Amino acid sequence: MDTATVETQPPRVRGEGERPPLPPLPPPPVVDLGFLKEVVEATAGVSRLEMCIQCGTCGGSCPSAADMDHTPRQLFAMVRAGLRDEVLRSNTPWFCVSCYHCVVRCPQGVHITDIMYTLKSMAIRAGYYKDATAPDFAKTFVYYVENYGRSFELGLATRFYLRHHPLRVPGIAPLGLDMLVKGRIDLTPRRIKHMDQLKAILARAAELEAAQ
Amino acid sequence: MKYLLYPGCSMERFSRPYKDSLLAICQHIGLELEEVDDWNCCGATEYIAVSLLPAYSLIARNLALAQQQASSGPDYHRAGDGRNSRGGAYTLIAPCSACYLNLSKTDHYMGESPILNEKVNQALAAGGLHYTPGTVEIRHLLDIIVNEIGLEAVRKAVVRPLTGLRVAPYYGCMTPRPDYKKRWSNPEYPTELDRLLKALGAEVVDFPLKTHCCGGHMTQISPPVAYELIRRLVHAAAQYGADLLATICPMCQLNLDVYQGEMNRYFDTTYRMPILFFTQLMGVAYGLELKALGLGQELVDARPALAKIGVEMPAAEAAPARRPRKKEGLPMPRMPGEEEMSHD
Amino acid sequence: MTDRFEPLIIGFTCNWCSYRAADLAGTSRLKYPPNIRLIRLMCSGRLDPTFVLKALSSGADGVLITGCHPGECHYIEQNYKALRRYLLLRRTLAQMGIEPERVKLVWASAAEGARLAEEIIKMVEEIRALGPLNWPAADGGRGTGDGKYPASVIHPPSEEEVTA
Amino acid sequence: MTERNEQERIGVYVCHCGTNIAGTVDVEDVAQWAAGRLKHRGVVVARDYKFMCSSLGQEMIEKDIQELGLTRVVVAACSPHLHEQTFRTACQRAGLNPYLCELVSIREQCSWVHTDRLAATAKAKAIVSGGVERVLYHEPLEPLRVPIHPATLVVGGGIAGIQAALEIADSGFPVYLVEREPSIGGHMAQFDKTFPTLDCAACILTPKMVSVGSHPNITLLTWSEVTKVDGYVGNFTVTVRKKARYVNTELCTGCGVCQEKCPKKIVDEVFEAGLGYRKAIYTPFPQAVPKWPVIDRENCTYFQKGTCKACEKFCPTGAIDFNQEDEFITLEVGNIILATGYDLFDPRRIPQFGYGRLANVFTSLEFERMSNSAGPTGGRIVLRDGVTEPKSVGIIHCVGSRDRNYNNYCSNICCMQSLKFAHLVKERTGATVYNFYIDIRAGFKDYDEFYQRVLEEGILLIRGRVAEVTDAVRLAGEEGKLIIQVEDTLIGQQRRIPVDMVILSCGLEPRRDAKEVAKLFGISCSANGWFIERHPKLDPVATMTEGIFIAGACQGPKDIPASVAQGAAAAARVLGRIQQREIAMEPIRASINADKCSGCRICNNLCPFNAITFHEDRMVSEINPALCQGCGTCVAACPAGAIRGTAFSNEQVLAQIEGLLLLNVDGGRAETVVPEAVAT
Repeated sequence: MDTATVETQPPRVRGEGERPPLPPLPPPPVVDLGFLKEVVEATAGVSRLEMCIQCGTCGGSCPSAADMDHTPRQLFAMVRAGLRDEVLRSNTPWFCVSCYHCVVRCPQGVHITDIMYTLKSMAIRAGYYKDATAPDFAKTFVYYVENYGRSFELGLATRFYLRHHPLRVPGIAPLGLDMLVKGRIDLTPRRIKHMDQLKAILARAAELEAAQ
Repeated sequence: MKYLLYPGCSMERFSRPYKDSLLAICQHIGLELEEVDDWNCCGATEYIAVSLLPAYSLIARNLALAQQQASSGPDYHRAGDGRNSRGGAYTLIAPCSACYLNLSKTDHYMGESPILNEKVNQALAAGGLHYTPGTVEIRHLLDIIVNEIGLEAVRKAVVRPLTGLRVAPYYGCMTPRPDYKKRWSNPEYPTELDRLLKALGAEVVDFPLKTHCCGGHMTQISPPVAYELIRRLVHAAAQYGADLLATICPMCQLNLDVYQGEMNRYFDTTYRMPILFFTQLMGVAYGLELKALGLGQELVDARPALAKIGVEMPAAEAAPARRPRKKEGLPMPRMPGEEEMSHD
Repeated sequence: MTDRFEPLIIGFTCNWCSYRAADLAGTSRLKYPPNIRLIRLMCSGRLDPTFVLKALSSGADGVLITGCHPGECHYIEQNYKALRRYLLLRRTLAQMGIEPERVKLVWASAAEGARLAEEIIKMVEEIRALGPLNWPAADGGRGTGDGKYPASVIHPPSEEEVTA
Repeated sequence: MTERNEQERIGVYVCHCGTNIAGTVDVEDVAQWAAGRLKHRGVVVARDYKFMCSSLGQEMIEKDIQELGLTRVVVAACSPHLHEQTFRTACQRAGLNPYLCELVSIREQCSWVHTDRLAATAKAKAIVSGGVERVLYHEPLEPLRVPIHPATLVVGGGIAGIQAALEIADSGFPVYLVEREPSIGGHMAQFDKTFPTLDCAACILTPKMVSVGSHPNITLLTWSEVTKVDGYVGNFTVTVRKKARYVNTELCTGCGVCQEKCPKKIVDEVFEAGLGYRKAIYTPFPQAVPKWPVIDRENCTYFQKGTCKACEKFCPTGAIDFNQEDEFITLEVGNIILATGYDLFDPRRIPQFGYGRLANVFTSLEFERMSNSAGPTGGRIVLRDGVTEPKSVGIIHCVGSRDRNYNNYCSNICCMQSLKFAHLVKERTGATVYNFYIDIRAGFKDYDEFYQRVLEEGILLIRGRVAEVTDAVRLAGEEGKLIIQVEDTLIGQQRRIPVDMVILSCGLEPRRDAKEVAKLFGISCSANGWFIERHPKLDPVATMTEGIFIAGACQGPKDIPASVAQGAAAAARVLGRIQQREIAMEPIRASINADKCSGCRICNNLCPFNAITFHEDRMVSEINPALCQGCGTCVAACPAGAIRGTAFSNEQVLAQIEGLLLLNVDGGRAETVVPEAVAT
């Protein structure tokens, strides 16, 4: 050990003999304590997410809690803890059926459904979801709206099913046939008159959102 | 006096019976409706998950169009008409729950957040439009019938009371909740549809799952999740001895009716719970022509239920009922009142 | 420091309700702008309209009168008398060419610290929008008529400024 | 500038209040500024000090008064409602009339509500300046001495009211105890066991009730309500409506034959919480005090149909009197204690818990009655059918409490009550018991020990607020049960727990008529509807209105020990007053200068206390200082300026306005001031 090395060592504790340096500490877990604020700010209206008292009313009320990676309550605790990646990878927001039961029952008035929408769009942007079914359904839906101004069930169903549940198409097809027989499905999409106007509005909105 | 109508995409085709029957009963009771010209999709629950501002702008275009159309003439219904002074917000009827919620939510948040209001209007300006939050009041058709037309008037118009028909009133989620304007008697346990059905003479089941979820878009994304939700509802309706279930939302009707067969196949069950729109039942009670009400277009045959009150539909009108693959084996014990619907 | 106009508001409070609401706002650490200075009276019924005119003529840009909610007066019904005087006073102000909005009556119970704070915030903004008061009549008092002094004085002057 | 007395020597004292004031306001600067810029107004000394209310701070003021010959004192510190008395007393000790001291608030109204240090300091200077101007017009006063009537009115005969009444009566002073129901006892009389010791409520309450009923110093007025309150501290005149009992209490022996013979049976919504029955002539429970029954007119066959009179026929002493009428009596009292209690939250407002729809969902009060051995089931814990013992019971905490949709406060008693229920169910039925909680709050003496005991008994605690209670089955095994759906937050999973019985631990709410009662007695309610105490920590049983005290749950949710403590505390406050024989009051009164009075009589109709009389002979009005309450409305109305309001004179208020607007700076050379704005 040459003198130069000794000098760069931390100062010795008084009264102790010379000791070898301590090994380096492992890095702390990756947390993003600004995540809560980010989620709150990205949600329209007043989310009150910071008011959660972890009582579990949401998780108890949720019709699809059984299929979620985390209950909504756990997800909010994770948002608070700054576990950004785990939150955006969780399937929980994608299993939210927008039933608003938790919203009206929440004793703290947290706008849970709107927070789920926020987390969904954050997850899409981050490209973090592991199962693309739900995001793709949303995107397919958006495709029809952006091109026709209306949703189109048949197109939506076929486009989406062929991609995600090709094996289920034969099972579902008779159902579609039934609908056709009953006159409940259009074969071609309908387009609104002023599609150009809608496109202009959506384009401007997208610009404004990107600017944020 | 006219009411503005925002029908929504579902009403155009797959929930055509809803539109047909609502137009029929509105014509019958003299409620004049006028569609918002060139309306576009409300985005359902999908658009907002992809991007926020475009979603609100998409919805706001409809509000702006409604505002423009209503302010062009004097004879559109406004809030407070007939009760307080004139000059309130223009009434816009949205019979679909998702549309109702999305339109209400956009109006509410634009009013609550000046930033959102400004941005949405910047986007609308690109299409030459503008919307001032609060100028349009979004209301569900059920709300209009119960609170504007009034149950007394409904009762008077009944010529074929639904006496003896046990109906489970089903509201679904997005109409009574989150209820920004506190229009409904309760977001958990509303009574508007219950009271309306009673006025039609039906025997109303105190349906505990009346505002529980029908599965929403889960039929597309994760069918097993949706089937489970459909099973719960159909089972509870059967448990409570309902002859049929009345809905106020196209999505609920679609999931419970069209996917009931798929659900039966998935769980190997034999539920046969007819799902009708409340407007169809109103039309039946008003004595309107059954075909004009879109009856017979449902996938789970409603004939046995309606036969109970002496309403006969020509056989040709009804498509053959789909049968479950297997008939044996019930995962659930038989509930009181379930017998009469499992004979099919 | 900005060039923004800082109005000066005198607030009259009732010993039993709104003064305690102001105390509650304090104990709850609510925040409102420092443009208001409060005076305690035993009751809003004690408010002599002269007090308001005195405040306006001496440099205040607005006056906030507060009292117990109707029916909750500590002295049974004296707040109704305050209401009557207030309405009359606003008419008088209008006749003098002063915006009647410069004087405002707000009910606030002892429990409504948050409400009082909100009303103060609102009033400061409203008076700010109205701009400084140009007291029209020479009242024989001092420092009036120019519309500037001392309405915009939030800081009292320092010794140097006066001697400079 | 108004004329002032040139000889006054003023001392200004600015308090730091630790960092409470000094953290936002530059107190040193304020003191220096006052000394320099207000010296022309008579300020001879200005000091700042860490805690002005401390004995050292007070001594500093006293020393200055004596050594510098101060004639006026301004203290800039906290609210006068806190420390005005402290500084007045300090002045008095130094030989200065206490009313020559002015306390201005730069804490509640300045440092605590502002953040900008410059602006807050500036405002504090203005406030001090207002105080200096005002104090110049103060005059030496003597407090008003008001005699205290030795009798006390206690409203509400629950445990808090009973305790207060007994404490005062035992000290030898007369008490009127007014109770709305036919018997005293309140909610406590409905309970079976009391936490945490599990002693029987009746065993500890009945002796107290009997003492009240037989106490020579207590006049018990049950089946009665206060309808009017006149006067003020020391001398209240209270009107009480004694509702007709239709029973002559002179003759009635309380034998109970009438109740036996009465053919009309109705559900008792009050004492039995809807779980049991009573007759049309009834005492709510056998140990009722007083023992005399009442006839419930709305349900009595004779009153409704004109025939029956079974009670009259069988009464051995001829005590039934169908001709009785309501009676109004007036009481003279010196002090009033309100102990009006609480109402139970109505769980029908939360439809997803199923109360009212699902038979075997019970409220906490229903369960109290059920578990009471004198109750409708004789203490057996059974389902609504009255027979079946439950094999599993779910107890839901926080029903209607800690919930923004209903009441945002914690109802304080429910955790312990729910644990008590769990114990009773376990002990009597051996059923499986689940408690669903958000947090267990067991923070008082022996409470946590009780929690430990219940855990030992094998009660299953699930941390999670219940989402819904339903009979809509989803899984096998749920048939015929009530299913409690909840997220078990400690395992992060949604669970469905089938049980036979659900008990809703409902929160406590202010009485439905609390607002009207508050108005009647001239006190206020908080935003949640509870009566407001004078100070949340330091004066919990007094109110803003002199002579009116509050005790028990009418002030906020409270259990029995706390209610008893408050009842006793209120009694102690009243006894102190009575023993003083008189009370010193703020000498805030109006008086008319007969020389200036024009006899216009405008003031005559303004006074709600009828303190102003007009003397036809002299054509002047006069104010009776004993009746005047000092509101000052007449002062403001007198066109001749003949009425003077002590302590709030026109001169004082006008001077304070000038001071607040800084017209007095540098003795009035303020025109040279350069306007300066600041961002807030």
